[in-house]
Amino acid sequence: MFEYVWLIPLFPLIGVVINGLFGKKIKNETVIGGLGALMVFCSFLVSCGILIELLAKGFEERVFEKVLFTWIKAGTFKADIGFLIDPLSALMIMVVTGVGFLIHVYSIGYMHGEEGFYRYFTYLNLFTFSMLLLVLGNNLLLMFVGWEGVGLCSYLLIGYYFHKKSAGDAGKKAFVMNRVGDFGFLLGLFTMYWYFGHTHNVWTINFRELAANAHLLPVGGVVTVITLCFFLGATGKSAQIPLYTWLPDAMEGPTPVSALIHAATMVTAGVYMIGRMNFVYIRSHETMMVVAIVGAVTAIFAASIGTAQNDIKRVLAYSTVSQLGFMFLAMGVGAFTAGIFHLMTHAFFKACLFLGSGSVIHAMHHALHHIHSHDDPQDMRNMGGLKAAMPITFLTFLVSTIAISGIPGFSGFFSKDEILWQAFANPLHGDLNIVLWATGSIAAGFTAFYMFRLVFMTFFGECRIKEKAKGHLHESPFVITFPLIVLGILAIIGGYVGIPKVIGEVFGGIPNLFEHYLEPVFKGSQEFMAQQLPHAEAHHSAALEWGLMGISVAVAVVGIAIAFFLYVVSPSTPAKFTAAFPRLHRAVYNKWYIDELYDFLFVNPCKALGNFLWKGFDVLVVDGIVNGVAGIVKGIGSVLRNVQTGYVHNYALSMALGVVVIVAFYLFR
Amino acid sequence: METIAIPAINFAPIMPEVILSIFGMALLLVNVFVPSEQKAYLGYLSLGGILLTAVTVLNGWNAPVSGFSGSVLQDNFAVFFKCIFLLSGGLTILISDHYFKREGCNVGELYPLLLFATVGMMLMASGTDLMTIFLGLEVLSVSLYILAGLNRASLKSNEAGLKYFLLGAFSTGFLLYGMALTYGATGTTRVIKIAEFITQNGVVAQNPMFFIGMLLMAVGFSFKIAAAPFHMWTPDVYEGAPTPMTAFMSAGPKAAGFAAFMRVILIAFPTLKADWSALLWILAVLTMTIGNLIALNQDNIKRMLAYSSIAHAGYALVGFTAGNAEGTAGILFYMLSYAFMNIGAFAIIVLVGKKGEENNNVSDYAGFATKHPVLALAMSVFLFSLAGMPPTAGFIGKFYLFSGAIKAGYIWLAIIGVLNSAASVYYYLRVMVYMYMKNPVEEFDWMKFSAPVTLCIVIAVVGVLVPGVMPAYLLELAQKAVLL
Amino acid sequence: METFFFTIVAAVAVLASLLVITCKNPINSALSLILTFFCLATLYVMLDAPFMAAIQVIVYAGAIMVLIVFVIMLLNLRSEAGKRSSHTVLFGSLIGVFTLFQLFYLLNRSALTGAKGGVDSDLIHRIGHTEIIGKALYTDFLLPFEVTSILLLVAIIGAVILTKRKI
Amino acid sequence: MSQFPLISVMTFLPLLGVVLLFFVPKQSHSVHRMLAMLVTLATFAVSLPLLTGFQSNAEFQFVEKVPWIAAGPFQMNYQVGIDGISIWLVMLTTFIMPIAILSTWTAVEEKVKEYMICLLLLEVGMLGAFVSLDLFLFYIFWEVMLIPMYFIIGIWGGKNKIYAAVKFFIYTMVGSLLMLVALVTLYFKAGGGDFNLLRFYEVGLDPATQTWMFLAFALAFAIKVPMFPLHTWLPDAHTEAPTAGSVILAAVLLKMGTYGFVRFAMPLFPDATAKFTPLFAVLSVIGIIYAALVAMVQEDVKKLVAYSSVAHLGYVMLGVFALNLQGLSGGMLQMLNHGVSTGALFLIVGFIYERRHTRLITDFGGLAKQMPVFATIFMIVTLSSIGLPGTNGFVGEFLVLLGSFESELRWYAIIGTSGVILAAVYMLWMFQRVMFGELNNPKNQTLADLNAREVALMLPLLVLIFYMGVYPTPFIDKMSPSLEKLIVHVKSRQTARAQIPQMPAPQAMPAAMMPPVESK
Amino acid sequence: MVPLHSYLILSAILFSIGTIGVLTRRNAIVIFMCVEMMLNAVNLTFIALSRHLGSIDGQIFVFFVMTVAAAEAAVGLALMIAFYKNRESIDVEDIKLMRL
Repeated sequence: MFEYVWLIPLFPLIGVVINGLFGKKIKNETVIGGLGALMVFCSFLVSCGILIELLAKGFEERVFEKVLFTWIKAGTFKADIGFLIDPLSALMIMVVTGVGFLIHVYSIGYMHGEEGFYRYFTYLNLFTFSMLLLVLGNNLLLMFVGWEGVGLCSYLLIGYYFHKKSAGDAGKKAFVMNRVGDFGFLLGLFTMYWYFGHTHNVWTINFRELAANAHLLPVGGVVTVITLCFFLGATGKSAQIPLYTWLPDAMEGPTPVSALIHAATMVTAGVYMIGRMNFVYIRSHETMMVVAIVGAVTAIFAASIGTAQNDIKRVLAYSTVSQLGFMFLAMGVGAFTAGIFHLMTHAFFKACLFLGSGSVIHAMHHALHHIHSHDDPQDMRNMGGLKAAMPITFLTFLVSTIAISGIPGFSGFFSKDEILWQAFANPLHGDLNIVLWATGSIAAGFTAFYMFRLVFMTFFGECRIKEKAKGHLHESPFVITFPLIVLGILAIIGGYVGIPKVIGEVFGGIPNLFEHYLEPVFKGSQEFMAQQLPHAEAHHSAALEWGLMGISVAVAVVGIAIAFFLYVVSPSTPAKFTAAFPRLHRAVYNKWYIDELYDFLFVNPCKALGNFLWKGFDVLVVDGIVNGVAGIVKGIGSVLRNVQTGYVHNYALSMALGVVVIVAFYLFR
Repeated sequence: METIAIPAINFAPIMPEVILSIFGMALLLVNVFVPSEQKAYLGYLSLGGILLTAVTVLNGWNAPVSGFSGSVLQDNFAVFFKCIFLLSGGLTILISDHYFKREGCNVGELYPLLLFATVGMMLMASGTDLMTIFLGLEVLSVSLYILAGLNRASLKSNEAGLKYFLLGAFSTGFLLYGMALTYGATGTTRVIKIAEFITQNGVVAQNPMFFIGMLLMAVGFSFKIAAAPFHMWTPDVYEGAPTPMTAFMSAGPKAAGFAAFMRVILIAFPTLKADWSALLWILAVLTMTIGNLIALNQDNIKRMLAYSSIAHAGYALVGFTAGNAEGTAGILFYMLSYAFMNIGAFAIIVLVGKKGEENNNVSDYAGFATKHPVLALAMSVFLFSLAGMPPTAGFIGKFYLFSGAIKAGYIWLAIIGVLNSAASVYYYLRVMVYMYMKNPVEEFDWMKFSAPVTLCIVIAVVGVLVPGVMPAYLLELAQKAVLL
Repeated sequence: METFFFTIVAAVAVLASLLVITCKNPINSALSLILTFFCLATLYVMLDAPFMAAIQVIVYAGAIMVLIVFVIMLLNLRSEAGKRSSHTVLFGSLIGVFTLFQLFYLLNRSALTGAKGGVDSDLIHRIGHTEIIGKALYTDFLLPFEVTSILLLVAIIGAVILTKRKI
Repeated sequence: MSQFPLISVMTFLPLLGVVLLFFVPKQSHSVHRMLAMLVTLATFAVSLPLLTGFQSNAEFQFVEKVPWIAAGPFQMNYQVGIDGISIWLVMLTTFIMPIAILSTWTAVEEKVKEYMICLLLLEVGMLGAFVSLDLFLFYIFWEVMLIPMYFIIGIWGGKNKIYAAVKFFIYTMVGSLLMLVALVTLYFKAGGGDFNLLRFYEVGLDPATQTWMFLAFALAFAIKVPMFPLHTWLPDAHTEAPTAGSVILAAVLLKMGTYGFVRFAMPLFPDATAKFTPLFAVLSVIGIIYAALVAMVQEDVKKLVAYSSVAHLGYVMLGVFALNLQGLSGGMLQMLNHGVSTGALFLIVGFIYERRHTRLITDFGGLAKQMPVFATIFMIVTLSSIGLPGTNGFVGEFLVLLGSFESELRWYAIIGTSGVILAAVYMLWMFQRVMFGELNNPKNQTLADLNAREVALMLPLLVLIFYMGVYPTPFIDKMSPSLEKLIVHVKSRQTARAQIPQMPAPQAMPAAMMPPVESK
Repeated sequence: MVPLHSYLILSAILFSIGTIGVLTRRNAIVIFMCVEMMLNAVNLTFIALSRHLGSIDGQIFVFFVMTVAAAEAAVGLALMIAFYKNRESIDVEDIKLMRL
């Protein structure tokens, strides 16, 4: 099966070509959507095959490389089109194709009747292709291809409703922000390639070769530069501070897109990348610290904004940012496995949440459309009490919400708790660990609060839309609810592959399968860490772990309780609260004015500079000099021609003067 | 009283001059019997004379022959230049009838005068005695004074003739003084003897009299070739003179000036090379720059080409400054191609012009290309050649001139030269801008073609393009013709 | 004695020439010029060139100046109307003076370095100036001499076609 | 020379077309178009054997040498040939020409005959300049190119055409004339003989002389490229030129400058190259950033694309001056990419200009709805222009940056890399404003989508965009040996640069360091 | 015998006065007369040099100069008459139709 790994990206590509070229002619939505979904499903099947084969092998043999052809070769530089299979990429392709398939199916229902249906599926398949390239690429450059490719698809899909200016703006913003990240990625690539080559004569960008030679790299120093550059790339792609602002805006795209790209897969690419490059990251303590801090800060920062948003998708978007922060926190403290674990569970429940919200919006839209209302179908203030009308949506949504809040027994609990525990216990950052843990815990509390706020506002209480429209609220069709159900189930059980050791021991020594599975990938880094920090080997007691687990659960429960109090028991309180702290609310509601700050700091100066350079420098100075020289030459000519007075005297005078001067020249030479 | 024993005379070196003079005199006679409307026949007749002369001249190629006790020497140098003179004379004759008929001043004496002017030029080229050169120059000048003022009814033409005459006579004074002093310093007027004398008596080179003699002669010749600051007559005379005569003056006499200038300076004063090079350097720079810069601001196309011809003299002076084989051969080649391109351009001006010297403004050419694409194309060829764009003869000529300067180490001169030609592009392009890129203000409905003018344009186009692509043969000839 | 005579003649020549350029009336200028020419003819005689002196008088003073005076009369020219623009005069004179100084300076430093020929006053007196000139004209300088004929022919044509009432 | 003179036939075939066109009556426009099309296609066909017959080595191939001018000290030969550096540029030229001609099918209605003649003459000039191995011959072709381009801009151009045409002509003329002086100087320093380029390569000049001569050559080429701050003729020329003119200008003419650096300025004057590398790197980088910033605020689509050209060529120059295999092959590749992508962009601008007779961004908006095919093609080309991986633009840009990062131009590479952000900004912003948003201008609501001809002429470009992006190996392989030779030549002759550490050859990694892998 | 330098200086003076005349006078005929004066100055130089060199060439030259002067006079005066007919003046300040 390994040999056929190239089939995985190929299938979506076939979908792209067929839908892209002929989609307009086909017109039949079932065929187009079915083809798109089928292609991803085929990839999924191949992925399954590969995973099974992988699991069947011994730990040390779980690496495979398939090189198709040499892509670029110039001098010492060589980049292949080749695929790398190891536990990490196998996991990722499973997530991408699996969740991707479900979302394709969902889209068939959700996008029904949209103009440019074929375009949508083309983009979606293209996205899947790019994402698979990203995770499967055997070298940095191929990864970069996928990296940019998903950015492009994100751009295209965000701008899907291109007639809306906001959609176009959001798409462009996403792309440019991603490009800023890509700039970092490229620089990291250059630096690493150059450094490896120059100091150790290892000219490669192949992951395996890099990993094999990682021990040649120093600790800190240039590695910090390299990793920080790469991390800049990650912040762009994964919407971390400072490049996170595009993600909330990206909600302009169709909801399934938000689910697939801006929750489950693409945005996690940064996490994946750090995981892939863990052997480099681990060699720079500074970078690890930066990653951890950025992750933690993003987690709490985005969560804080999430508490005040009214647009259902925006809440989820900030939630995504926040959850990604958790993942980076995990990466930053050296808990790579935990980070990847959270990536996976997050894919399940966040996809489910987005799709659920899509289902709600879908219903709202229809209902509002019927009464020709122009109310925003995405605004939670218009919703309420939907659980009766949409039971399946409600249930799956609730399950996922519980999962994300970190209530024990659901997938989110396992992964998030693992992260918090590692943040506390991992000795990498010394005293900083406590702060990181505390920040993470508070963020978790926020998460529980705003998620349940969302659930309460949407599904509980009185329905706030106009009476007439109420009758038109319906549960979504099966093609939409089916993915919800699958994902909802995954949101519950997905966590059980990675039961923490302390819990596992209680239940008779259930091993942490997930950690075990990824061990070959991160073993080197773990060993390096252990080697670097021998003094910190001290084991924390199990009691401490239980205690912390309790605290985090408690925080989540408190969050839920506050939400329950504010939005179910006493719905008038939030308004009072808002009235009491208007500035704070406005600041939070306006996302701490970060967009405005960026406009002020970067966008406007750039435009002003461009205008100045164009009109001030290019036209006035450069062209001015050019035309000025021409003008001066011509001007000298027009002055000189005045000598040509027409008078014979003057002509004779000029001649005589010429003679005198020439003779004088020879006299005094 | 003893009789003077007149030595045996070898007519070979002056055979072309003799033939042409005979034709000229014969034409004077014939003219009496030709009615005013049919003066064109005189033109054909004189063309025959020119062709016959050309055959005689070409016979002299590679057969240098001296005569009249060293007064003349028909060597390859002279032959090459004589061909240029005959060519410019011939092309001018082709365009004359059309013009003068239009202007209503059909003077039959025009043709003999042209032929006599050509004789003068030929004497300048082959003269090896200061007296011969001086007399050749005067025959030429006097003819040109008349030709410039030929259109008696036109005040502009009168003015041109008078101005040219006054300033020409003034410059003659300097030339003569220079000759006199040279004579005083060396005791001879024979060019070759001067050189021989200096080689034998090195001390002469230090004699200020000798020196100033050379300088003043250079001034006199500079006037003829219109080098700054002795150029100022050029624009006015070129503008005022009848257009065919302007064409003639810009091609033939300029070349003749160079021929005599080169003969005198290169043969007689090789020992003073450092001195005259420095002088010519300055003259070249001034001439190019002034010519080009003022041309940028001209609206009258004749006047513009007059300034441009000043600039071209400057380019040729660059080659002269170098004084080596490349540079001087470059002058020969350039003068030949310049005759083609400039007379070609003037032929088109003749065609476009209206009675009373109208339609000579650059703006009158608006939309010319739409109405007469072929003529416009021909004009473009001439203009590109004047601007020195490949693949035209103008480029090759300039290349040789500047190469000569570079080889001689005058790199700055070459740089100034090329910058000048870059500036010159502007005003040549301006004509093309009007021809091709503007809409006509007025129809060119008065334009009548005439076979001779067309023939002249065709010859000129061929003469510009063929040496532009295949210059080897002509360059070879020029190389063989240089004095060094 | 000779020097004294030379000084007088030279002074007259210079004075007359100054008159040429200062007289307002062209006729006066012309007459002054004739005087200058006569002075020069005198000097030619002093230089053992009697033939040149003769044609100086005949051709220059006689023919050319008569022609000029004739034209002045024909055109009925009066004194130059208005005054000359002062800067023209200033610059013109300045340039002229400069020329003079330069010539003066250079000629003072020059020597007669040319090849000496055999024509001394003895020879001239023996053979006669005219003969010597004639011989040179018809032998060594035959070509220029012949060319003058063309020159004169051209001049005649020119004079005719430029002034003829009807062509 | 027994072999068939393929290069000459290719170079002068368009001239035959010109001659034929002269005999076609003035009014039969379609005949003119067809004839020109056929001739350019034939030229392309003739050029194909060059590609197939090209051996991937560093030697000049298909060389023809005929004595041409031999007079006095000079000996000029008609000497042509191609190597890895020129082969692709020649191919690019022959490939672009039919497309350019096809693009004018309906755009030019007046003076079609003259237009076609100009285009064909231009092709002769361009091909000649690329294949010349004789410096004098090169110079002739180099100058000859100016004339038809001047007319193309001046006669068929826009409102401000005269200013643009004259500016273009004189700007480039100034530089090339100074180059002529340097060229002749070089000739005499080389001790006369002929103008064979390869012979000049071997002339060792002292560094001081090299400096001046290099500057003269570089000025001519830098104007043509155009490099900051000599670029101001380009936006004017591009904006005013008709579509085909812009396409050719962008696709081929600008390459003359960069090609000139690679073929002439650098190998002829290695020491000066070393000396001026920082200067040119600075100018390139300034060009990249500056042009991007200026492009960002342009109101005219064509001008925006023109400025983007400046930025792209900044990359080319940066790569070229990195003087290692990555940088140089990246630069060369980027030349081709720029030819394809920017050529395509100009075609696209031409399409909408033909329909709406305006190029102001504000006049558009929401076209994607009305013209979906156009939108797709535009999108692809835009992405290629901003160097998205998978398209051609990426490979070149990446190699350039990698190469310059590896050389001593590291910091410039870093700044240059930030240009990728700006490229995305200005291109996408433009795209968004033109294609996205409400279709609220009534004039835009009736626009027709691309017709078959337009799609047909875009198609080859699109194919190339992807082909070169996914499989650039054939391109790089063909040029590598020549570039390698060039690098060795230049570096081995740099006395000023002392001993630069030679780049070690890549070594196979010790097997022990490799993780166990299953056999593939 | 009067030294050669005296003659040379005298002719230089005459030449310069002629030059001044050309540069300052406005009447075309007077200007022409000044040119004639310059030519005469040269003639004087020629003859003086010829005498002192003992060579006849200089005098022959003078002979030709006189011829030329005559020819120029004829043509020049004809031109002036032609101009006068059109313009009623031979003041050179009136010869300025073409300028700049």
